[in-house]
Amino acid sequence: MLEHGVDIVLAGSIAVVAWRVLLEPQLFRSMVLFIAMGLMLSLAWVRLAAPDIALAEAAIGAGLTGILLIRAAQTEAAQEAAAAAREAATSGWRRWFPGAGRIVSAAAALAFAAVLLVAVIDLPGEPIGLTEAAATEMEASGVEHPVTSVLLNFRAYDTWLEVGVLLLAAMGVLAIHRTYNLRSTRSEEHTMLVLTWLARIILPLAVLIAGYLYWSGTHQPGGAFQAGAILAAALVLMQLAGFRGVSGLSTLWLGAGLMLSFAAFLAVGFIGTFEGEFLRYRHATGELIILALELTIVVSTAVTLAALFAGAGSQSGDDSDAVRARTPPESL
Amino acid sequence: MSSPFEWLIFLPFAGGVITFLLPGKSRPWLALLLTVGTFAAAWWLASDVWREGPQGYALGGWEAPLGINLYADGLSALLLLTTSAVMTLASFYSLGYFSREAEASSWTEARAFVPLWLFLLGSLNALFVSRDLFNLYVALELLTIAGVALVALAGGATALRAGMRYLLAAFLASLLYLMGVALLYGEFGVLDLALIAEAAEGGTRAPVIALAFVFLGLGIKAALFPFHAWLPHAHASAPAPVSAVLSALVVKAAFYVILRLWVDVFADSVTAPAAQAAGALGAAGILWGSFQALREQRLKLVVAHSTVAQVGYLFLLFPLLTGVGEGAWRFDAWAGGVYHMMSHAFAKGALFLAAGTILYAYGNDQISAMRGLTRTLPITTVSFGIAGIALVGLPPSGSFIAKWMLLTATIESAQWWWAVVIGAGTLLSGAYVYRLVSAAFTPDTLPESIRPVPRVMEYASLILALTSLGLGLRAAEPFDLLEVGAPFSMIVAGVGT
Amino acid sequence: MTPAEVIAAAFAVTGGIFYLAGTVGILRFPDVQSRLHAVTKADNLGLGFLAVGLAVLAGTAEVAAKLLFIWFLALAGSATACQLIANASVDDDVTEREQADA
Amino acid sequence: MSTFELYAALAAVLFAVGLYGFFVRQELVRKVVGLNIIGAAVFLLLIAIAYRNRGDFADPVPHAMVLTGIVVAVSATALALALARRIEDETGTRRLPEDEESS
Amino acid sequence: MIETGGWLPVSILATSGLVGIVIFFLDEPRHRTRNFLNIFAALAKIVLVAIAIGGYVEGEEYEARFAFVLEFDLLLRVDAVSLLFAGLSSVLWLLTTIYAIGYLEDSPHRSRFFGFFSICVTATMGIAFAGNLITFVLFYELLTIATYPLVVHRGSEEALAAGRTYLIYTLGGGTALLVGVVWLHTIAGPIEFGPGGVLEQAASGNSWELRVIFAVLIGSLGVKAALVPLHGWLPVAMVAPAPVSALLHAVAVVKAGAFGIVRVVHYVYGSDFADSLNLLLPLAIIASITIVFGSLRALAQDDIKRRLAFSTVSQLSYITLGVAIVGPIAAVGALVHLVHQGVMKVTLFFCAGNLAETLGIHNVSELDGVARRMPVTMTAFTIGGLGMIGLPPIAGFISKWHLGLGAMEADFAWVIVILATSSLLNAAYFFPPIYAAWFKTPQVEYPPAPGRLETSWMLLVPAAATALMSFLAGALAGVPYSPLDIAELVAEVVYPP
Repeated sequence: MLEHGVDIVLAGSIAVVAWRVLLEPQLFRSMVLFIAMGLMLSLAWVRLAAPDIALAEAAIGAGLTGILLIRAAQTEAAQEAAAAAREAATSGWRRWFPGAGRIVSAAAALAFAAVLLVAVIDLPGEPIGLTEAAATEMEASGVEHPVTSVLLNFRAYDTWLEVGVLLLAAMGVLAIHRTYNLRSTRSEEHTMLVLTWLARIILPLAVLIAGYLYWSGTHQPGGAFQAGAILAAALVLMQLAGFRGVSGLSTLWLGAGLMLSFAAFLAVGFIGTFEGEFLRYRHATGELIILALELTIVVSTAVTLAALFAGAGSQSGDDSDAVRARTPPESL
Repeated sequence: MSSPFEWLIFLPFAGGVITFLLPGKSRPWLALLLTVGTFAAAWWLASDVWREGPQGYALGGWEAPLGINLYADGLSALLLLTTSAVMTLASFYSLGYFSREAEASSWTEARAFVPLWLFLLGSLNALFVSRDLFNLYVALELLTIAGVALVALAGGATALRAGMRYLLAAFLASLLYLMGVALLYGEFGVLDLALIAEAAEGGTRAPVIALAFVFLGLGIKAALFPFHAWLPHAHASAPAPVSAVLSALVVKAAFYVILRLWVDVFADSVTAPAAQAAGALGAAGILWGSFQALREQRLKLVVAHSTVAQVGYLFLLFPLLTGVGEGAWRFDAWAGGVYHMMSHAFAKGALFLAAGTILYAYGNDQISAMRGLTRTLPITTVSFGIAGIALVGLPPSGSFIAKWMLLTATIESAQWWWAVVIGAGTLLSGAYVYRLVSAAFTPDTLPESIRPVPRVMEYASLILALTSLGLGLRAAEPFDLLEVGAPFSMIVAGVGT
Repeated sequence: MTPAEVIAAAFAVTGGIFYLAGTVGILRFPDVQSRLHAVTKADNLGLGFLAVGLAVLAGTAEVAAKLLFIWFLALAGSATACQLIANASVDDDVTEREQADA
Repeated sequence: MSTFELYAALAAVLFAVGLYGFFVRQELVRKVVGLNIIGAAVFLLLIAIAYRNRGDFADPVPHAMVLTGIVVAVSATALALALARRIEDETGTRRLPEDEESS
Repeated sequence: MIETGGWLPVSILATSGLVGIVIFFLDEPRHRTRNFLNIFAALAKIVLVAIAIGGYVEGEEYEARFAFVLEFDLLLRVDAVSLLFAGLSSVLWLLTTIYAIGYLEDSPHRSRFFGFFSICVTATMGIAFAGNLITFVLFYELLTIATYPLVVHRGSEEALAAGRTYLIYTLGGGTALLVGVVWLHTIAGPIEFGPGGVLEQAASGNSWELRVIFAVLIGSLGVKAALVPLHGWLPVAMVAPAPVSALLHAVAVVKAGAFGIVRVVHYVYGSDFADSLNLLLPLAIIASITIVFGSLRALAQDDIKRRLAFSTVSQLSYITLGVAIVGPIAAVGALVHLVHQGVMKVTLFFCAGNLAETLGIHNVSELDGVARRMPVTMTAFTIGGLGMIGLPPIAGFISKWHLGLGAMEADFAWVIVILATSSLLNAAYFFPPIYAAWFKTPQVEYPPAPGRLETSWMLLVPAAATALMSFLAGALAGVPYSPLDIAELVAEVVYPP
């Protein structure tokens, strides 16, 4: 009974927090709630025996997405009061049926949820999946940890394209801001002394933890993306603490960092074709290649996610006052 | 690198990476070189498919259930050829299009354009040969992000807003699709299309709700009628070569996935009412797209709205295939639909490139401003006229044959109302093409400032337009290629490499 | 219930009590600074007890060390955060007080 | 109510909340948050299915899918936020015209 | 692909087709080369058609077949009725080209004009030599596309409005034709024209379906053949320059419609089979209504070209009437009228063009005493007018005579009444202008003729030549290789004795 109790409380609280994220009029608070929801979600992953995903969720899902949203939400603070007031006035067809938009979308959302539940219920009784297939083939993949073997051997092509997505997002952000590097992002000059002190202590530790996670990925939960995310957090902390961080990189170095992993996959794939298919590696050499690929993923993910963080902020405008953005006094 | 699949995937992405780092002006030329290389790879794949039937490829050496398979039959070979051809000509066009701003600010559109452009090509290739539900998701996502970045490249409030709408719609659509994939994985425990097709045969295990999610997501990406609002401004405000490729290829990629799932994989699970609903939405799309195209004042917006109409046309295919019993005409309908996709790709590409040239020369693309076009830009007028003919589906063009096949199917399957819709679609497209073409015949009060247009831009759209006519005259080979591995024949699981 | 489990449970309960105190503090205290006190001090202490409890349960020294290391990181993080929030909120109070006086 | 059904139900609830948020909320940042919540719902369903198929370890394929999904979600979110930021620089408002209070 | 003798029809098409494309790329001031190319192409075509006639009579077989798509192939085949139409068009093309060169002396866009002019003739030849329905539809639609730019050649608001109505009618007709032909194909498979009709054996559908298809086909062809409710575009299209109205709206476009009806009735359904489905009687009724209606409207027109346009509407329906009456003599009457009406109407349009070009006369009321100033033009006009009325020995009499005989033979007594009344009406609207021109005193002083001739020779010679041809076609009808002789040849093939 207790065992279920935890799940029920956790699921219930995630749902409540998600609803609060939605309802919260002040954007900054809703973002903080979103991060809280993300952390609770990573607890849910632990409950569902998915430690890798828990790590990724905490690091990327809640962590980095959270700070991206907060960075984007910063400049919003000033307009928040006006926006809240305007919230009531809606436009177009919504004006003639005030609140119609809400009712209709609420109905649609509930309908979708109900349909989803029905679909879940009539999934076939006995579970069907690829667990045994993965178990049998894992030996040939060169790593002991199932998720890493799937991610970096059986479906390495997907991971490659996924790294491509990350690279493309970075390219897109650079194109949107019409710049080749992030030099123009102003790092905060007059930050707090305590922050710089924290940075000095945390950064080496962060590199250590990332290395540990990267290394353990081959035989126990961990892995490249999670390690990369931690390094990205370190880079962001550097930037916030007044050091140059990723915006210090020149165009060439930034470009190299961003596309390192994608190019590595291409090279490995190309070599693989000589003795078989694209991206083919097995057994001992497999493990070496996977480790190499994971290293490039760590570096590229870190640089890319830090670059995306810089991109979310304003390029030209200076953000110094934004750092001390405070939630405006309770309005409305 | 002994198989065309490898080259098809390797070339564009390798090009994207190299051009991303390579400084300097040589980028558009490298892009052109790589698109031509990809065309050669597509030709190589097509000849393999033509000689030896459908081709398979197991990535990383891992066979179907665990690993990801690539697969190419007549349909994907043909679409790959179309993709690389249109992309090559659009790259050829972009040589001229981006040359004008050489002296502009330190950041040039051209430098940022090329890597995104090659990634777009790479993701299209990856999508057309993919054989795995989740792999399709990642390819679609790559396509979306490249597309949004390219739309936002034009800068300015309208382009950014259009890019935002496009991204929001596509992001939601991807998540709906992924939800569908999750349910399908729960049902079949496998991600490979061939294995799912085998399991889903006979319609005993028909996960209707999962399919609903998948088709809803893909419908939004393909700009099916009620979900088309994001398309017009996104395609109209992008730089000219981008809007040509978006309308000609990217929208079709989502439709290709629907077609592949609907006809090949879940042929027995899709119901007749669903097909009729898809047809009805398609018909509504035709009417709405044409109606908007008739009202619009800006040239590129008219062409973008016509894309919504033509996509609606494609969805007429489904009621002819499902729930009408076994019939020889089903191949006609299917081949007709695919052929319409191809010839529309070329015609729409030419139309958008020509519109881009006019915008480039006249500075604005108001239809009323298109005075004396025959005098100032004769070649563009010719390509505009030919592309218009191909769009309406008048005889020498490929879409005439497509319309012929679709009409045959509607009559043989005794669904008259679709014939009426096809007729109405033709006349409406005739109406808005007339609007554009007649503007070119207005008396020659020459506008004051005409910016000289690099020849390469005009010839690129002309060649595209002529190809869409060529499709009409030389239709025998494409149809024979289409018959290789055509549906209505059971797909053998784990096709040999 | 082996003796280790009993000790661990005791530590966990006390940790829980401190968390409870911290939460009540947040809800009850009037302004930002006092709430900061509550959350930083009480919760960290709670976390410490929890970590020690788990370390006892952990068995191998390596896992215990990791747990304490986690506690140390959490301490550093929350201390800095508390400083930053306090600093930011100081400007607030000034403005609030001015508004109140004016 | 097994763990699978519980978390699948949570997925449905989150899906509804996210979808509602996406439709109703007009600010672009909030729409992106809505989408992230929908993403969380999808991943929950996937991992619940993986949990159901568990042998001596949970089904690794959905795990790989979710990991890829999270990374894709963060990149799409980053792109959306950059776009939102640029739209705000260009037009001064954080909303799309059709959501804007039509003048 | 091309069997023996296939080169002939292809080269007949190619002469005007290639020349058209070459002329497109000639820039404006190159008059000499353009005129030379035009004349040379016209002469070459006449020679080739003559070879074809000679060869056909000796029993040569000329057929060119191209694989088009799936089971359809493009077929160009020489047979009796195609020679009739091709002969008429090629001869008149030469004369009209000369006339056009003179008429458009210094107007802009002549390269564009002559380019499209040649493509129109290519389309007409294609229609003539089409061996099966799909080729016919292909060239039929091509004709629509090629004629539109000629109608709007002047680019004035009025011309654009006329172009729009023209497109609405013809595109609508084209779509209906497509639906009808596809429907027929679904029932009877690919249909090749066979004298005496092929549908009886091939068709499997019930008679009702065949009736509806017949109605759709005749309706769509009726647009171009200007049957009553669908004739609206013809008078409006008169705003086009005179050579366009002469060749296209008196010969090429309208004859394509009439020729189509001949093909459908005699070479697809076969008149006996059509009669058994009692389809011919309603066709005859519609034709008669058009004849009377056309003549009545012509009476009320003051503008010469509009009067001639309405006279074309009514004269065309003689052909449809002749086709609708079962019997070899009526068929001969219809076919020979196809040629005679073409020649006479071209003469009248040339004269109208001359009057408008030299003296600026557009209305019948301004014709008083113009014969003194322009005797040759008015003699040609008189010959044409009297021919239209049906007075011997001019060509018109021959066709009306055969139509009357055919009607008597098939005991359609009321047709004689129709023929009589229409001849009276023709007299009513042709005599007044002729009388006024010759016998009334001119109200206004006409400017004296510049040179020896009343107007430039290029305008005069074609008018005189066609007038002479219509006289000879009537007087020397019995001569072998005369239009009557070939028409009788066709009738023997269609109604085997």
